[in-house]
Amino acid sequence: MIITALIILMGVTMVVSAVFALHTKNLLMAVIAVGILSLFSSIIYLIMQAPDVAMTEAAIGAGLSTVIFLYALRRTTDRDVDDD
Amino acid sequence: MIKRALIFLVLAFFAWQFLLMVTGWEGLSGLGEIARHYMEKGREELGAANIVTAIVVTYRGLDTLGEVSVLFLAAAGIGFLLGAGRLSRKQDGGNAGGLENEKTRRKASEILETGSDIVVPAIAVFGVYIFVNGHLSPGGGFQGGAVIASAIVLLFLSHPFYSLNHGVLKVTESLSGTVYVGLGLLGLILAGGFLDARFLPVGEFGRILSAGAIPVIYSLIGLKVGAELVGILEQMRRPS
Amino acid sequence: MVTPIYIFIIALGIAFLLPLLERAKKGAAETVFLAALSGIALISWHWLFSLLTGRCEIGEIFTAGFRPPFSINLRVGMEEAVFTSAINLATLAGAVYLIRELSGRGTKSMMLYLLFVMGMNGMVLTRDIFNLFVFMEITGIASYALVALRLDTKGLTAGFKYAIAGSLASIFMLLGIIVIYMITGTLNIDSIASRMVSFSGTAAAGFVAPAVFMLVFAFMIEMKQFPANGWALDVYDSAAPGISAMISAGSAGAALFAIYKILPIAGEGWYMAAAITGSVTFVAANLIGLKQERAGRLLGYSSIGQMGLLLTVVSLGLKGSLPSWQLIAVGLFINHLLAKAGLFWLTGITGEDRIRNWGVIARRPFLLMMMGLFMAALSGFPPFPAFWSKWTLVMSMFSGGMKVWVVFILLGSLFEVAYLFRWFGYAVRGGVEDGESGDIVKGTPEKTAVIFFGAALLTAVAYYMMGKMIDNSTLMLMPLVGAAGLLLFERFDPRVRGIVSLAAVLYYGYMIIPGLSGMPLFFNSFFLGGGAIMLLATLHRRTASRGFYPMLLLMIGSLSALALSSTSLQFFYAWELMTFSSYILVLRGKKAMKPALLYMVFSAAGAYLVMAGFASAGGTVFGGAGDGIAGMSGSLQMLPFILLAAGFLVKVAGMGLHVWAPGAYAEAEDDSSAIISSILSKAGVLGFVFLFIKAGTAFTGSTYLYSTIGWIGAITAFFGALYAAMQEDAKKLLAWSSIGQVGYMILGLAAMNQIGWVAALYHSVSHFMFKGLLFLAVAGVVYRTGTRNMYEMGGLIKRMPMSFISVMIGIIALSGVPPLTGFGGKWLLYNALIERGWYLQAALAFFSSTVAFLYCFRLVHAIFLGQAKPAFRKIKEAPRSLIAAQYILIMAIMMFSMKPSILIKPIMGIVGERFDTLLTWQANTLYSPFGYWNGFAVMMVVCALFAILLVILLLISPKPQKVKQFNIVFAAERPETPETTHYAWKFFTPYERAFSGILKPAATRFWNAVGEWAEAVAAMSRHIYSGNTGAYVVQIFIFGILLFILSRGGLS
Amino acid sequence: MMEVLKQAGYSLATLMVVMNYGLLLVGLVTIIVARVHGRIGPPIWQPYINILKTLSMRTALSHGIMFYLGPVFRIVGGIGLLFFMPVVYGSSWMQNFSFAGDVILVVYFVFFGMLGMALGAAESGHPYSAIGIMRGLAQNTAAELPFALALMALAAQHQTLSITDIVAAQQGGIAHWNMITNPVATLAGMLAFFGMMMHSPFDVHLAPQEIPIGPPTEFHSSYLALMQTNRSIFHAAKLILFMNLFFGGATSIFVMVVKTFALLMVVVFAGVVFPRYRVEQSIRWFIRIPLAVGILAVVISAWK
Amino acid sequence: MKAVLVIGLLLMLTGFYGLMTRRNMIKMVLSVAITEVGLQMVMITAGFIRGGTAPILTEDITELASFVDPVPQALVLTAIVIGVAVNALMLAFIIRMYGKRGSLDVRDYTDSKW
Repeated sequence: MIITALIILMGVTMVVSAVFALHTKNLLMAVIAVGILSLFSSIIYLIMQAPDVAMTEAAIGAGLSTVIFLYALRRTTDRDVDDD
Repeated sequence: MIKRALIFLVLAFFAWQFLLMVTGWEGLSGLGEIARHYMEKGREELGAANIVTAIVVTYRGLDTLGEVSVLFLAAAGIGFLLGAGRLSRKQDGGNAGGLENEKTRRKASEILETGSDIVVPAIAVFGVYIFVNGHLSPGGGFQGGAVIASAIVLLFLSHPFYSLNHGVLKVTESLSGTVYVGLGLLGLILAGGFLDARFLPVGEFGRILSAGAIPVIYSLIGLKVGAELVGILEQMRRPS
Repeated sequence: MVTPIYIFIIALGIAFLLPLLERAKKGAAETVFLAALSGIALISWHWLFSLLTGRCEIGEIFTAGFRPPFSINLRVGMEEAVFTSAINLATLAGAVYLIRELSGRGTKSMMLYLLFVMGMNGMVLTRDIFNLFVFMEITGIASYALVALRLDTKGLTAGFKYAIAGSLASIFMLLGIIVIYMITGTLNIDSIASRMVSFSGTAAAGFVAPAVFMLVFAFMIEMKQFPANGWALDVYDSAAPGISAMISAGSAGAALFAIYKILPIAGEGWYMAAAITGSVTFVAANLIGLKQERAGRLLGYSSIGQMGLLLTVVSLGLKGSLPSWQLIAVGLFINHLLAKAGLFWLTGITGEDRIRNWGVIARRPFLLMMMGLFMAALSGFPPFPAFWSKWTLVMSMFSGGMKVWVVFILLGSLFEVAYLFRWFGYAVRGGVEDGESGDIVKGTPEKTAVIFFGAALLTAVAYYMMGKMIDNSTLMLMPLVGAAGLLLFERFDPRVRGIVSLAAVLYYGYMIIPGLSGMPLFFNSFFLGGGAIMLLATLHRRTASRGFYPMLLLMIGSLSALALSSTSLQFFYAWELMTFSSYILVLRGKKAMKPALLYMVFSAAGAYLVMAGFASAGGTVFGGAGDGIAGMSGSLQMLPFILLAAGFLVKVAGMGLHVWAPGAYAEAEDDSSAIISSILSKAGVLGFVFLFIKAGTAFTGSTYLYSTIGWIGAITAFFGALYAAMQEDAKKLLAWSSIGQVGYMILGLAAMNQIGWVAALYHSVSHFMFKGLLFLAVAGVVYRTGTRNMYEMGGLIKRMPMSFISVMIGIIALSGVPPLTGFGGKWLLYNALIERGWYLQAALAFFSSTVAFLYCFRLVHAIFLGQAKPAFRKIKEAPRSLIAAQYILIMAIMMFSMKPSILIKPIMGIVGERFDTLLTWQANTLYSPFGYWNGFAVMMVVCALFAILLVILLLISPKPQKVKQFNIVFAAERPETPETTHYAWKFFTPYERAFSGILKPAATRFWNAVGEWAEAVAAMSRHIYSGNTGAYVVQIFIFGILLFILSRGGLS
Repeated sequence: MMEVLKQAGYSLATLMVVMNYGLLLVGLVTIIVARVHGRIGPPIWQPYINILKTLSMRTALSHGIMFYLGPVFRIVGGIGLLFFMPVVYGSSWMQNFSFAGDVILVVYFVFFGMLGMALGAAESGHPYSAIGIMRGLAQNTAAELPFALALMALAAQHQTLSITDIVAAQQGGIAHWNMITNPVATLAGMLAFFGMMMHSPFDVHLAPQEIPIGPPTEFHSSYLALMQTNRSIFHAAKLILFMNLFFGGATSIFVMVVKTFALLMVVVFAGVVFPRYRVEQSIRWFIRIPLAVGILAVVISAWK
Repeated sequence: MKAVLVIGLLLMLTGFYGLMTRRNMIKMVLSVAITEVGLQMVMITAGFIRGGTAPILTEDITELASFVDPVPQALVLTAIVIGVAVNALMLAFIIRMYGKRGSLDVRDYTDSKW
């Protein structure tokens, strides 16, 4: 029960951070928000009895992927463009 | 306006499709055919405790080889895109923002530098531990490789001017991959088929040296993945 | 057998090792790379060869030592072997082609290429659905990077777009895969397929349906279906041509194979949806391609179209609606693979993206020839594989009752023909628009070799398929063999080539004619004899005339094959060969770019109608082997009759469908015009002959159909004459005249009685003689004067008396004035029409022949009479070979005029007992139920009168004082510049004014409007491909919705 | 062989008769037109005088070979027209060479002469010749349209193309004439006839010769003599053709003279009251009313 | 565990939304990443069995039904790595494109069209 509540809580956070990532003007924040989202997902995997996946997601999805995004940001710009 | 309507239409349509999936979703009540087989026979066939590892390395070994190839390809592609030729914005007359050069890159703080010097080898060793124990405990080549790569990230952060020994990286990358393929070939020659890990004895359940060649293969995967990820990171980091 | 696992071992092993070779000796990496690709290719060929010769069974390969479904397995069956062999061949050739670029970019690009090849092999071989996904990703990622090989903005953008689209596809694919795994508990494609069936109709279906939909959706994106294919177009457009070639040829094929594996999983409900999607894509891509001006993108549209067509074939085949679909698919695929790659490779060699500038290739005859070959293959001309596939496809579709599909497929093909040959027209005739004209296209030796290799391979496959498909293939191959043999003489003097061709035609005729009888005898004697005379006329050529003689020989040969054909397929084969060769002949004219294109498009449309006609008759219009034109009887149904008649009407340029003819006849080279107009125009007559024989008059509605065709013939005759009278251009005049004259033949045939048929055949021969004569004479005049405008000539009788006599004899024969041959045709025709009760048609034909008088006079007056222009006061008589050919024709005309019976009697024999005998001979008099005609007596009376009166005139007239031509008095003054008084321009103004109401070129306007409309639709539609990745993403999703709706329609 | 020679002799005799008759007719028409215009006009034998005069001209110019051939073509056309047509029904010597061909041959022979004329005149190189030819050709071809329809109507009515048979079918009194049995076809034929006889109002193509230059004047001396002879033959032959087709033919020379003369008078009187048409006007006229009448004729005849 | 399923699908929808509306190429790649996370969650849910434990055998083998399905986990493992690899490649494209034009706006890269 608590676990379900936790999952729902994390889920809401994840969706919110996804929407935030898409709407924020600050690309750095957007990347970090997606990183957090990944991290939360790895926790959920752990809860779902998938430790291998959780580890992979944490290390690759949340960790290295975010770093790669950040490097990409550093080599371009962190300013957003206008959406129509 | 039309575009927004279309986007809304698309989202509504897929939401509806997903809703259909959610309402019809019953979840698994038991293991399916092949899952049952893996769980039941996996131990005696391969002797690996971590069935996910058994699947990844052996049963679906070709997938994993492909996966490694994908990573390899991505690294090659990134290397090709970012490595070849000079990255000059003048070609198209771009203006503001952009690339940093050596001057703008700040030196890391002393604490970080010192701390990382201690932590990086430890993390790397942890990574090795993860892939060596892949057949016993959660984790394996990918996770271990990623951990090793994180160690290098830390190194990059603490030593902004650190430059990797590309030769070593390249040799690791090449050899681990080639040996991986070679082991697969051994499986084809000595055991039941390509990537069959049983050309080495299955051994005693639960030991490090058990489960045939799974630990060896997974370790090679770990090295390979680590090398590729580091290569990718290095390419992404390098401001030309 | 070498297990195909080695494909992956070699690819991966070498790819992993390649980085280490970077510093090694120069060339080492390249050698290893090519060796690896060769090894991969050898493995697949080995399998293909073993399977073809039956040396081995289908190979099932298990990995990891476990049997499926517990581990991933591969399969090498016939299909897999064919696809991997083809892909590996193309990629190996592509690698050789690209080797300089790849090596210039370092080992990384070679690694990418190697894994790209491996990915495609995996996609074909694997039997595991998730493994399929992995190999798709490998192929995808490698191609994303390879697209950006040149590292230019366009390529990078395209790579990015490709990656986004690919990511979307993989997301949907995974979603589908996981759900399918969930309900079936397996990932093995074979097990899934069998288990999926049990879910239809159960409670789980509601949950499974979205997942299946997404799986199919994902593969449809990979198949680049309309409209979710903007990214793919940008990829073809932007990548290096060598890479585009590989993506178009290779990965598209692998994707096709993937969807072939996936569709059975999705279930039968999806076959229809996939087939419809494919057809829509085929039509839409080819339609939008019409507006395309850039070569790479044009090929992109074509590639996407071909993929759509292949998808249709595969889906319908899986559905069980297409009997021999494997053959169709393999033929289309290999054809597409080699031809498309070849064209992309050519694009790479010329380095010219705008098709308007493709004139650069014209200076390299070899490359131009290759281009023509690939074009022919891509448009489905024989003997290339697509021809056999398309034929089988249309046949199967008709027999399966899928007429609507045929309409769409033929429509799409027509668009494709239009834009491909538009491009080819630019290449041959376009010249170079802006600057750089000094550049000569240079291809490195290996690139040229690869292109030649592709063409040779295509030809070999064509030869193989031809042997399998067509009866009596040796005979049918003769025209091609002749043309190919003549290519060996290309370096010789044109006269040598001409003589060799002439000898070939004569020898062929000598071999073949003695064994013939009936209609084949008639038409073969006609085509070969006529061809020989016309070949004689071409001997005046002094220019290089590259490709002229092979194509001419091909055309004559295919006409002969047409008359010899004994099955529908043979007929259509010869028909298409004839179309292509004559197109090239037309295109050789200096200003022939547009007319040739128009000719090609109309001919292709006509050919498609013919093909559909054959198909709708169940492919059995001819009874079978040996049942030649002569042996046919029975009746057709309404639909095949209409389709075939419409197709042949295009060929004979029936009014309304004639718009191609004036340009094509007039703009071809002058001696080609003579051949095309006098001989080729009879191919349509041959078509009608054979159609009418087969159809008979017994079927319902035949009365209306025949009288419709008769009216079309009469109206064609009338308008042909009327327009001819209004032309300023001598060749256009003759072209219109030809259109009109063929109208008489159609009218005669449609009368469906003995007199009508004798009239038509007699008139065919007679028209050949006088129109050949006129065209050759005009060719000589044009050759000397350098202009075709009659008003710029005048008074040439003094300089070119021989040509003048030719023209005079020609027009007397043409206008039907007794005693020459033209009259016989007219007399027979009126009798036939009266017998049929077609009085109004007869009156119209009569009136047309009086109008013909107008242009006849105009021709002789404007060129030879009146005032000579100063510029032409010194020109010489036409070249000897032209004159010789003309006088052979004159002698023939005189002979047949003197004794019409020597021509009419054999024709009566050929027409034979098909109709009630109406014509009878008594001595030299020919009797019909209505009248009689003694050609011999008429000739004698006229000659006698002529001679007597001429003698009288010479006796009574005093010795005349010869005056110069310009010695005229003009309002009591000698004009200062008499040459300006040559009254020739707008000669028949009053006629033009009086008939202004019906002289409006309604048909031309109509077809122009159709063309403009198509282009406008294309121009409008292509704007959806805005180049904006975001928009492309939306399109992909929208496509998903459409696909869903389609599937629902298909399911219900 | 003897048969042929005999027939040739007969035909020559016929030719003589018709030629003289034609010359007289030309003279007569000239007088009539003059009288209508209120002039006295030349004597009736003026055409003979003209021919003799031109024959005796001593100066002659030649522009080239077609200058010879043109008039010859022309007169072959005229004589041929006559020769392939039976002049008097039932008369063995006035059958000419009608065994060689039917009405189609005859009507096509009309073109033969036209072509020759055109070729000869055009060689002169004078633009007015060309204009005259163009006008003549244009108008004549337009007139062929109703004529063709009328011919087809007759073919439909009698199911034959043989002139002899058509004439035979009309024997037995005026009620059997095609004029009565097929009035619409006759009307169409007559409308065409106006054009083909080149009398006013369809004589515009002769206009260039009224301006003192053009085909007939460009030809001169013996050439012109030949052509004027032909003109009379041609005239008469066309009258005979129409008489045969629509007015019951002739059973004797006398009937032939009466009928053709009457026929000519119709044309002449109809013509003099109309102003001259321009070429495009006359073409337009032919493709309206006569065309409609012709189609009606065919429809009615085919209906039976 | 429908909650995880719903979250996953919602994330996928969010990703679709972002992919369609965002003009910044980095955000497009982020959208792809979000979609992938959602997808992976759906995949894990597909292999989940109520009351099951992680598929790691111990010495004392318990009854088999108590494990969750290991296959989807293996698949997700592959999917994650592939996803990150592709995203990294896309970012490399973006860097290189930015080098050419100095813009991240996807609308500035419409050289080839129609």
